[in-house]
Amino acid sequence: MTNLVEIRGLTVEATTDSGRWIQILKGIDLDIAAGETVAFIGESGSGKTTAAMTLLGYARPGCRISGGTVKVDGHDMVTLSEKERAALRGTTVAYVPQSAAAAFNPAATIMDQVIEVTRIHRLMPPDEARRRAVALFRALSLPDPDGIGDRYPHQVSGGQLQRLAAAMALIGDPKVVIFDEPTTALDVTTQVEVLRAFKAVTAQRRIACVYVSHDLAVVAQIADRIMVLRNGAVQETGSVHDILTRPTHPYTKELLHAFHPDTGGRAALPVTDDTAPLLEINTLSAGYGPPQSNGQPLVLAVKGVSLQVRRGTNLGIIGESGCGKSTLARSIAGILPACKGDIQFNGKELWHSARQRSHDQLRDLQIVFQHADTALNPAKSIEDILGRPLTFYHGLRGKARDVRVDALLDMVRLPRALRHRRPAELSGGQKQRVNFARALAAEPKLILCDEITSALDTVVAAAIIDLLKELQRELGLSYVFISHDLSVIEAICDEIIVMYRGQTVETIIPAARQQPQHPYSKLLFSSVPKLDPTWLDTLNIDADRMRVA
Amino acid sequence: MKTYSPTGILAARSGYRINLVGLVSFFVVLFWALVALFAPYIAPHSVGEMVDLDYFGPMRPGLWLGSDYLGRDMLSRVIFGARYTVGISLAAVSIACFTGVVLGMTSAVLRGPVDMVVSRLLDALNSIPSKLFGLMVVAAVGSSIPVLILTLSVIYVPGAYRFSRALAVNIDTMDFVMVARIRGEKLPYLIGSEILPNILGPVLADLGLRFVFIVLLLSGLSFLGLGVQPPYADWGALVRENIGGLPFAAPAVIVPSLAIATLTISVNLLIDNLPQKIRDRSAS
Amino acid sequence: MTKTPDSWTRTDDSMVENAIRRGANRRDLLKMLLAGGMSLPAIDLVLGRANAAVSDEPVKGGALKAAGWSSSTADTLDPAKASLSTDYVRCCAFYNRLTFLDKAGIPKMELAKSIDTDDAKTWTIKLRTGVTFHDGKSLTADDVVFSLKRHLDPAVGSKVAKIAAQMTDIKAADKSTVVITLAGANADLPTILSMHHFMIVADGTTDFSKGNGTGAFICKSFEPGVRSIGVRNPNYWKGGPHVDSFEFFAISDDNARVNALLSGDIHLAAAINPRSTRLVDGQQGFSLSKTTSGNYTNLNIRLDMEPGTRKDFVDGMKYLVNREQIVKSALRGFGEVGNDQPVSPASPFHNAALKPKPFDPEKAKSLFKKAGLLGQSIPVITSDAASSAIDMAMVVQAAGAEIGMKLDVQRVPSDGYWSNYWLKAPVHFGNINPRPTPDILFSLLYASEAPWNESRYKSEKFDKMMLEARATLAWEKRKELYDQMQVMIAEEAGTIIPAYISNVDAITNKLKGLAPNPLGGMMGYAFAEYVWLTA
Amino acid sequence: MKSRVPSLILGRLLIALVTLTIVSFAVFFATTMLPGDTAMILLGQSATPEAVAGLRAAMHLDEPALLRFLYWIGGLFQGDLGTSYANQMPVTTLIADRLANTLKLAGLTTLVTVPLALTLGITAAMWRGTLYDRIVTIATIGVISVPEFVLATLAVLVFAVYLKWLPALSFTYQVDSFSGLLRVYAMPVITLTFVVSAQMIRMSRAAVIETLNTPYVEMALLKGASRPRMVLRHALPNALGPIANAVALSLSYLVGGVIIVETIFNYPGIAKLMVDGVSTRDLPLIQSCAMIFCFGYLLLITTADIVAILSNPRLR
Repeated sequence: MTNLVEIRGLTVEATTDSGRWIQILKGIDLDIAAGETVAFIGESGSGKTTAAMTLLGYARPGCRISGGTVKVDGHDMVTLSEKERAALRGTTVAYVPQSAAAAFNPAATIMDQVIEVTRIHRLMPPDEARRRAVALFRALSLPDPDGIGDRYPHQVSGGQLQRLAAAMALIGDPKVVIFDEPTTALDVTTQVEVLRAFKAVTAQRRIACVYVSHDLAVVAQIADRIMVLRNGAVQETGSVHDILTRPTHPYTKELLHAFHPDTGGRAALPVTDDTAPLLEINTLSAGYGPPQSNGQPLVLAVKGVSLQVRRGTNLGIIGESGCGKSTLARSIAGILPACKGDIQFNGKELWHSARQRSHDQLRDLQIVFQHADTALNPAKSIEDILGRPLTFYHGLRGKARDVRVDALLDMVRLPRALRHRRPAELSGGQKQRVNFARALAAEPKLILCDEITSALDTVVAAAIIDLLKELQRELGLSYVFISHDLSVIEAICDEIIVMYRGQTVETIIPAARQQPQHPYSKLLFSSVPKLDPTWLDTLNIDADRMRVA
Repeated sequence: MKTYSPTGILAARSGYRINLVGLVSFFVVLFWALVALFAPYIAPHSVGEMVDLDYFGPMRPGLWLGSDYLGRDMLSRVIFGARYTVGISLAAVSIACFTGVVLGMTSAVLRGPVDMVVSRLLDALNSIPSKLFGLMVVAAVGSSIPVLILTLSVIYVPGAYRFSRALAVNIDTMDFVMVARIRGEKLPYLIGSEILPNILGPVLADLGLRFVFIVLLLSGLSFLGLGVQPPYADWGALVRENIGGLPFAAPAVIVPSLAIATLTISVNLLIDNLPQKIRDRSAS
Repeated sequence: MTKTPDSWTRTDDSMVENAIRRGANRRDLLKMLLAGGMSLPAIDLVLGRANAAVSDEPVKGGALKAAGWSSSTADTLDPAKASLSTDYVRCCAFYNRLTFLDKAGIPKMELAKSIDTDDAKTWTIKLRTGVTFHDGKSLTADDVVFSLKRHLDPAVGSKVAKIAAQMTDIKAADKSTVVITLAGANADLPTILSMHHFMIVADGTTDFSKGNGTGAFICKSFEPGVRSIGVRNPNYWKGGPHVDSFEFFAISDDNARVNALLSGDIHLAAAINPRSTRLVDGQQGFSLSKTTSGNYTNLNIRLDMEPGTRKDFVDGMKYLVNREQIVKSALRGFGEVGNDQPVSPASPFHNAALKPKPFDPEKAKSLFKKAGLLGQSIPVITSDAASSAIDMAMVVQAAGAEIGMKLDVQRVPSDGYWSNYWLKAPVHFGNINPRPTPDILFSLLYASEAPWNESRYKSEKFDKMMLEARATLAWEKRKELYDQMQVMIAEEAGTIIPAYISNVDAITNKLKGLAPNPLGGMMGYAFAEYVWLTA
Repeated sequence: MKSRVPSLILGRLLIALVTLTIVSFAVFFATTMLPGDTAMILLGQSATPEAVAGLRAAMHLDEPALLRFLYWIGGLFQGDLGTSYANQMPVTTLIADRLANTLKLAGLTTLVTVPLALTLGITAAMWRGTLYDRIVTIATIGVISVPEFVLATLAVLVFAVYLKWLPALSFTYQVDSFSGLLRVYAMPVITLTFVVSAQMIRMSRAAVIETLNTPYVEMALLKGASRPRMVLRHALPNALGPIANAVALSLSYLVGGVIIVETIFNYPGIAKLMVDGVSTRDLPLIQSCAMIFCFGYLLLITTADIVAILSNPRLR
């Protein structure tokens, strides 16, 4: 049997600032048969996306394919001319990007972009292309398949865009489709729909797929075989079943282990009812836009939420994107002053706006943002980033400050040598640790963690959660943990609040093995992928119907 | 933006990547800076001395760059002109960019009424053509070097403001600014430590272009009577006063034109090709 | 001329001209010149020049275009307000005066048929008859009375109100006779009336934008600061100008003006920079018309302020000014060395016996030392506003530097110079336009109460002599008085007049009939009606 | 989704109006602060105290500045720009022809410059890093480094004096045919093209390069699109806002900044008119010209802002 894709001895190099070329893919061999789905799995920086892109004959700026062959449908993408490669892109090999929101041109209609492949390669007349596109929209179970193409990318949701990106890839009838982390940015409930749609369409057309992901559970639902990558080298290749049940390589084992986070390890709540709550919120409302005649903002994102956090305990807030959980965090932190309700912190009423809060109140309540990339000033060294709150809150300077910076780096398990680096030189996990260390530098009583693990790989995220737990034991902190990822929240929180459309629908205490009651909570909890390869096929919920309800 | 091939890299030993174009530009700028600094020691004649009975004289031994419209030594005049062109333009561009960038960042950080008022005022200022503004200033307060520098600065503040404000607004949306804000940081820290380092690159590139405009406007203003006092003259004024020699291809008009071109082009190429610290991720 | 063969001289040019006048045809001349060893292109050049010289018969027709050097929205067709050369040129084209000056500086009759007086105090002016304005109205004494009386009305803002003030009574004796009575005797009235401001306009005119006069051209369009176009007046009493139309505008940029001439866009570029002469000289088909009238740029030291109160300083400065070098470097030879007094060699009253001060830095140095000012920094205000003043300042400054006298030359904008610095700064430059008589110059510039007494020169003796000369009708006697007064100015006043500046107009050789005039360049601004264009 | 475009555009227009108001204040009071007495300057070398006082009264110069400002603003609203001090003509008459000339020159220059500059800028971005790109970039800086009076004079010397192809002066009334138009406008337009296009080239290049680095352009590449398609279909529409801004800034120069070109080609435009006004202290004229420049600038900038708003479908 001749394979559709044959990769032999593939190496890719990247240039460094000093102009040296270093190998980032170190000799990869892989065959993919027609209709087969192979998943590339590994942490970020493992080279999985780079490897997938070579199938298109493409290396990102600053990179080059330096050796080996990548035969796709008989053509060696490495040696073809740029023009010949362009002729195969979209028709033989197609690509579904990680973030469809960024990959759609904001200035053109969706339909124009979906059928662009047919225009570029003159595959069919525009009318026919449009009919085909609508059929694909329908097959991918997109709402309003006839009208959605006339909209602009910003007018449809992320999950829909991800499916539209798939339609864009499929319209040229490719033999191979590369899915580059297509569901990573989506809510779990949306992820289920998208995965189902992908699986159905590719199976029906017998398309060979490369599925790039760091999420083993997702991969388990969709792939036939798994290739595990680390540092540009293949660690292990095998069928899904083999990898899940008989992993041989240590890294694979680590990956699997990260999937069963240690929910224990936390003592039962040190229930001291006599102490007043650290944070208490009563009927808080907040939103965006200019105030209306009724005194409320134009868009009300949080509607009368009340909650309590006791000293030394953690509160989890879960919900899908747009449910108001981040807005809630921002109004607690005073970034977005609430329009109604009151916040009690450490026994005192807090001003709604951070500007009016006292120095001490600001210090005691820290917030850590989701994206360490934007939360760390790229122009400053780690030392400066960590040193500033020390100087600002505690007046530390010179030697004393240096000592404390080192202590903080130790605390978050980072080598001290990193202090002179800049954020761009760190990995995602390292950045998030720095981000967290900065909050610790203030020596706060409460830290608001806004989706701090969402952008991280499973293994890294698990490590961060472990770190948080450890620090809590040492420092007696409290966390408010905001996430859409149930496993993370379950791992660390004493109490979980489920938010839906700006309101709390349910409070769950994991230690009590309590099951969700509210239908939305049920959906949310059941949408979290399981490592079981049959999970997706046997799941009997209909997310779309649920959302309409 | 720069995708020069790695062959242009000269030295990696210093830990900085140095570009050949940048190096050459640096030496040209350095050359003019030294000329400006040591003008009195290297000029063969005094700047006002008439040494040639002819005018627009050709290059010849003793008068290496020919003579100007009054028969003065062009070499000496260009050497002294460097002082004014380099000095005034540098001072003006620094003041303009400093003021503009600080105001721009302040507006971006404070938003609201401050932004509104400053933006409108500077927009209004920007809408008055620069040469006419210069003319009005001369008419109102007369001409001297401080007035000249200040006028040139004022003219270019709105441009620097617009530019830096647009950049700063983008930076201001980043979470790290928000973190600093809810830490309780005040304006000077926010603009100086959080925003400025992140817009410095584009601001410098903009400064280079503005430098060119200031050098040119300086020559335009000398045309309106606002300029360096004779017998001294900046390069633009030298071109202007000797423009009559253009039909004869007199060195008196060509040399200062070339001087302007070499300086302005080098400043820009230098900024575009500043040495970059090598951050080698593979080394970690 | 650089393009002619070395052996070819002006005398040879005149030989060819003579041959043509005698009736030689082109073939004869070719033979003659080829025999003399000339190449064909060179011959063409010589023949062209000779032919041009010979064709001095006026030709009718053509559209004349000329460019002056300054114009603005303040341009006016009101003669009383005329202040720039551009205004004078237009006024000369559209209006007439009672008198005008010929090239020797002698007043000739224009609209006046005769001007008579017995005591130089009461003057009777007989007007020409049969002169009509452009709108068809005939010229009468009332028009003249109106035109002259306007200058006395402060609301008009006449530029010559001061001079006109001496006309205490102006009345029409009959339809064609005007009688003017002066406050005091003044023999120069016919010359005064030749000034451009005293152009005759129609009685009762308030709107001057039409340029309704008796002149050679009828105003077709006038846009202040842009241009004006006049067309031939078919009823012109002098018998009409040669050209069909006359367009005048200003090109303020020196090089642009010369380039416009060289590219054939205009026929005359007025007052070109001396340095541009080389460019025009080097081109075939163009020539220069040089007029040395009384225009001068002078260095003024106010005698009533430091450092001018120290006589030694003033004298020292007079020895420090290198007049020869100013003529050579700053004026490029287009000027004559001046002797520190305002009456130029173009005037019959010029005192040629008064020698210019020599350039003597050592003497200057000792005088400065005596004044106690050697080594001190003396500010000298200069500006582009006074022509060549900056270059002159450079020459004096360089000379001062040699002997250790530091002159701090301050260039100020030309805009506003005349109201802010001139007459005000202790040491500054001025620029004086030609005036037709010594009396006007003296009463304007040197009399104790003169409005523009640049150095604040005060001398009762001088004032008395001025009045005496004004009333003196005998030419010899006046000349004697004026000679003495010129010596007084040169020795006593603080005005250093290093040179009389030539006005150089560049013209295409197609333009004929242009001659110098003591009232200024472009034939005293009146060239349009006298010149003609050859094909 | 409700369209935000009308309210955004209205906002831009309001901002422009506010700026214009500030400008009118600034212009009026700045000009009245010019030293030198108008009456004295008008009378020139023959100003006597009586004559000056007479003229001042005749021109209402003796009234307080605030009152004159109100008169002036009132006049502006009725389209009356006042009467020129220098020659008693209505300023409207003085300006009308000059403004038309300025607009003609600006319009023609725009027609030449904008397509040229954008083509160069965009193609340089398209082939960035290549020899072509580097030549364009360096030539651009080189061109801006030459003073415009040198460019203009050189053009006259070459094309008018030596080659005699074109007239040295631009006589606007000689435009009676297309070739006449070319002859009259060729040199000023060429000179101005050099002056204003450099900035546009740089800015459009930078704006396109910025968008070329986005994921959707990479996506287009992975769909098999050619370079021109990536740039023209994907990068350019999203770079329209900054490009429009750069074009507007450059073009605003053409309204009031062309003194030198007007002087050298003797082109009767509005910039020279204002210079005249300053030297004769003709306040109504200066104020009117300044207002026209500011109005032109604001018009262009506001148009650019509106283009940016309209080109952004997220706001539609």
